[in-house]
Amino acid sequence: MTNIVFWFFVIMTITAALMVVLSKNLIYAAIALLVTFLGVAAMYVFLWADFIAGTQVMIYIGGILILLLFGIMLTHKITSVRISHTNVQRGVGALIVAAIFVGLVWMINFTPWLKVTTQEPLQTVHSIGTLLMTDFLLPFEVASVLLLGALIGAAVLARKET
Amino acid sequence: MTIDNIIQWFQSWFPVNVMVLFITSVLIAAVVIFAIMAVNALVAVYAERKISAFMQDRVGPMGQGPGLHAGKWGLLQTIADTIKLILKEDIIPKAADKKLFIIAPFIIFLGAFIALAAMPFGPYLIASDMNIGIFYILAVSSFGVIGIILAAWSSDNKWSLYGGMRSAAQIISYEIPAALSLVSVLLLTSTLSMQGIIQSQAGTVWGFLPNWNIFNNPFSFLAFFIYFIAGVAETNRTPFDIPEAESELVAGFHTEYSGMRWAFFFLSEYGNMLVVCGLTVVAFLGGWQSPIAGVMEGAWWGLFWFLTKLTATIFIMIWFRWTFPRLRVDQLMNVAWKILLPIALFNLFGVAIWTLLVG
Amino acid sequence: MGLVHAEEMTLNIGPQHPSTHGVLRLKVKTDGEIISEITPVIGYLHRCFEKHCENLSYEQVIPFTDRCDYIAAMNNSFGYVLAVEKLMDIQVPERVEYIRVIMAEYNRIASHLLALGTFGLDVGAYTPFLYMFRDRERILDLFEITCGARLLYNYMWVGGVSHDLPLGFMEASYRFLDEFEKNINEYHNILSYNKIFIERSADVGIMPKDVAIDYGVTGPNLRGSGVKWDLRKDEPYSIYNRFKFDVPVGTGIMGSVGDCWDRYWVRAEEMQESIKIIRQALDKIPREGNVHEALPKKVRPPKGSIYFRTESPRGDLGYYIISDGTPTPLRVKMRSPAFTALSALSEIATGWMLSDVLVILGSLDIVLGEIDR
Amino acid sequence: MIINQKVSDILEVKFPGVVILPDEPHNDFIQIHPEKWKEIAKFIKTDSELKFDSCQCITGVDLGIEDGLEVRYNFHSMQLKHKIEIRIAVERKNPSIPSIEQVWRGANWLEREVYDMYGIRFKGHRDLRRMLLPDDWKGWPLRKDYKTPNIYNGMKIPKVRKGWD
Repeated sequence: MTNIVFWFFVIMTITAALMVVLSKNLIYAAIALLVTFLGVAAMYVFLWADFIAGTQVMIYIGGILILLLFGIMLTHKITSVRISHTNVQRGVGALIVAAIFVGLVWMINFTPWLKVTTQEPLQTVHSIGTLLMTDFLLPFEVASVLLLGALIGAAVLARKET
Repeated sequence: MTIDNIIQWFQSWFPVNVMVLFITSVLIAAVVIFAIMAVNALVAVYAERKISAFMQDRVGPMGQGPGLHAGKWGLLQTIADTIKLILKEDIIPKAADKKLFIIAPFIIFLGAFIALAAMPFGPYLIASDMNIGIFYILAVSSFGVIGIILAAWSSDNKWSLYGGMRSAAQIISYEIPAALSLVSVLLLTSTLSMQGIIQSQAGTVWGFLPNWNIFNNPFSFLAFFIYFIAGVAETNRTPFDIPEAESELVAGFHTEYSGMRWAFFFLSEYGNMLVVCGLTVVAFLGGWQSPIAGVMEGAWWGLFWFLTKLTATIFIMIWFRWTFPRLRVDQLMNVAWKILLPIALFNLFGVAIWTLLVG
Repeated sequence: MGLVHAEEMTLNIGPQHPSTHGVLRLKVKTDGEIISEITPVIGYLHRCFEKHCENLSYEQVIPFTDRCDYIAAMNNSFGYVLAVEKLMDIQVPERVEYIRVIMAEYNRIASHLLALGTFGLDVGAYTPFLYMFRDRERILDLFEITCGARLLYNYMWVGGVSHDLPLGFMEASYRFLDEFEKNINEYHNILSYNKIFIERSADVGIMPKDVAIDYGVTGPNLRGSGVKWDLRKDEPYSIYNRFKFDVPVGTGIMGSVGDCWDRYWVRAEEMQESIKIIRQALDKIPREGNVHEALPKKVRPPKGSIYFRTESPRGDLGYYIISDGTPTPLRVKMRSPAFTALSALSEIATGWMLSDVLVILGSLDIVLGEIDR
Repeated sequence: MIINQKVSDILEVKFPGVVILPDEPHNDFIQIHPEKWKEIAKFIKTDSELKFDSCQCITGVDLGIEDGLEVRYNFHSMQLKHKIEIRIAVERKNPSIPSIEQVWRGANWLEREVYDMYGIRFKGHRDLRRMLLPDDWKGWPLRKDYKTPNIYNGMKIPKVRKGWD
């Protein structure tokens, strides 16, 4: 049963991701991106990382995607011009994509994955919280300082020069 | 009554493929949730009409008998409305982006619909009691914004676009104080599960008050108000109804919608009210806990208490709507960023210290 | 930074829009929510009032004046008949004078109630609107028992009024006034002192004194800007010099002088003053009298012209009547107060937000029937 | 009224020959020549003794096909609480008057309305368009010699007068 659902989500994610790249209409691409994000969240659920899945939905769909849509709508005329994008320099792009693909395959094949069957954790949030506050405190704080910097920078940029 | 329970129950009777069972039980849960939303909309619309009428010295819908009019005291008014909406012509403007125009109401609806999956209506009545229940609800309610933006953009109408822009800005802003005030609750309950949050509110505090989070300490008392105000803002209701603001934006993001699609906006507005009020009840008002510890407890009493509290909070929302004028868009942002957010942050800090010191 | 230029969007508010108070079209240029240019386009309701008047006899004009400002029909025909009477030098009976004042003041209250209620609607408050309609309804009931009409009365006649006060009018009036005075406090509680309402209207759309005078704005809009000018007091017509009442002016209690809240407040206070006038008139009115006594056989004013102003709920309502000695006027020009008030809109509302523009428009209390005539 | 005499006297001193002396004595208004109208307007608005700060009403008048057109201005002083009527006659053919739109801002719409109805051009008006009638309307409806057109924009104009006079 799980397999069928898993493959369903995999195919959904990949199809949607392809649509993001191939769709000529930016808004449609954004909607496809929404489905992609959902699929990725589903992947996290299959990895028993429900908290990460929730975070994925909250931040990527609730935040980033909305800002994207906002940006698309505000930067174009709404009435006359249809919003679209075209691909340029396909050859170079194909080369880079192929290189990345080969690199990824190589990495997946040669990474020593931890293959241990474990039980579903009962309380993921609790352990995530504990780990963030103990073992990974420094990265956590560094990340928050970085985000704070970004926040201040955005505020400075957005402020009108008077 | 989670989905897992239904599967087990089925399995004890019909030992068939687990996949079939899973799909059946999900469908059953979905139908139940849809029914709850529909009934809620029916009742709430009727209540809204009647309450507003009584507040305004009117009588509201007053049919004189079934058949011709809307039933005694207008009881059938909402049903008549629904039938009217279903029968109405479905107009799609020529310049609209047809595909998005069609799916947008359903995306908004989806936000409220799947959020209700984690809403505990009673001690055993929850579609799925997830580990991250409250977080899940906060996360999926953002679907609503996307639906609103799409509806606004695809209508190809300037008023709609204004409404969509305002709505997106508003909901994103108010999510922050709402989430922060919920986090202060999580500090007290130390769980994200909806049932867990409710269970941690059992018992009494100071001898007589129920141990609900709102009474737990002064900071969580404040957090309740922050969350409720932010919640009203997230449902786009007066005094925060600037995305639809009929005196300014005609009807905001749903200006171009008619018939059934418009009814879906309506349904999801009331569904969102249900989510926000449900979350308020769960997080602050003890969920299905009885107000007097040890009295009138049990599965059905739990449902009763939950619905009572839900009705009370929904009533307050309706009350707001018919009492207050509307804020301006920049004032709305000021309220979120300059008033609610600092208070919520301070509050979070306060709750943290309180939990450390008092326990 | 500074490279991205926001593109301005042209937005048509109206002619069909929930809060343009009629068929008004505002062509606005918007930069996001900020309105950078407003061009009112009027004339959608033009019914050739002035052209009609040239083809009608003097009495036939009265129903047309009613239809110009359909919210305050009594006041409009009041001004017209006073002008014609002045032209013909008619003295009307005492009782008629009192009845006219009572009706005009009642209609002033009814008009202000509508103005305040729809202003509340523009701000987004629905309930006060219906509260105010409840009381407006009772005034219309009084009109109905008097002359049978609820909106367009044709009550004021040259030289008299169409009907005498009916039986029970005085009792009903006193009863209504007693209850209405209490209800005004109710409005203040639900709307005037509401924090959100104050936030929305105070310090918004400020019309300074000199701008108001320069544009010829009159009535509550001018008084909201702090100018104590009321024709009933400063240039008393009819029998207004016999009554004691105050002229409320905007003082900027909640914000600055001349903001939307002040204009709102002046109207609310004026209702109190109108109650005072009605009470005094009801006390002093002669109990007997024939209201048709002074009706002229033929309304045919002598050659001449007159510009006569009265204080309508919206401001100085002027009639310029030119008579050439025939039964039809050569020219009737109506100086409509809402016309000048609307002409000031683009001056005071530019630079505010979209929501504010509609609030400012609502605070000016325009009636398109009168603007377009 | 005394104020009319006063204004008349002051104007006679300041702008000699501008006030048209009446044939028969009257005291309701003063009649003036249109030439220096804008300067006069500025003067009566600012002069400390007159201070007509509010332009109440501008009325266009057609006195009949033989007589000419006239524009009548009603001014009022909010500070000194007095009022005055000023009349300016113009000829029927190609009528024009200096605009006072830049003196009293309220005169803007009022002048546009007069232009709309009588076709009197206000020289110096910055935005002289039709006010109440549609922009493509032909003719000046309130003139006595105005003939109602039969067709407007391809639509027939009905002229049923049954049940009227």
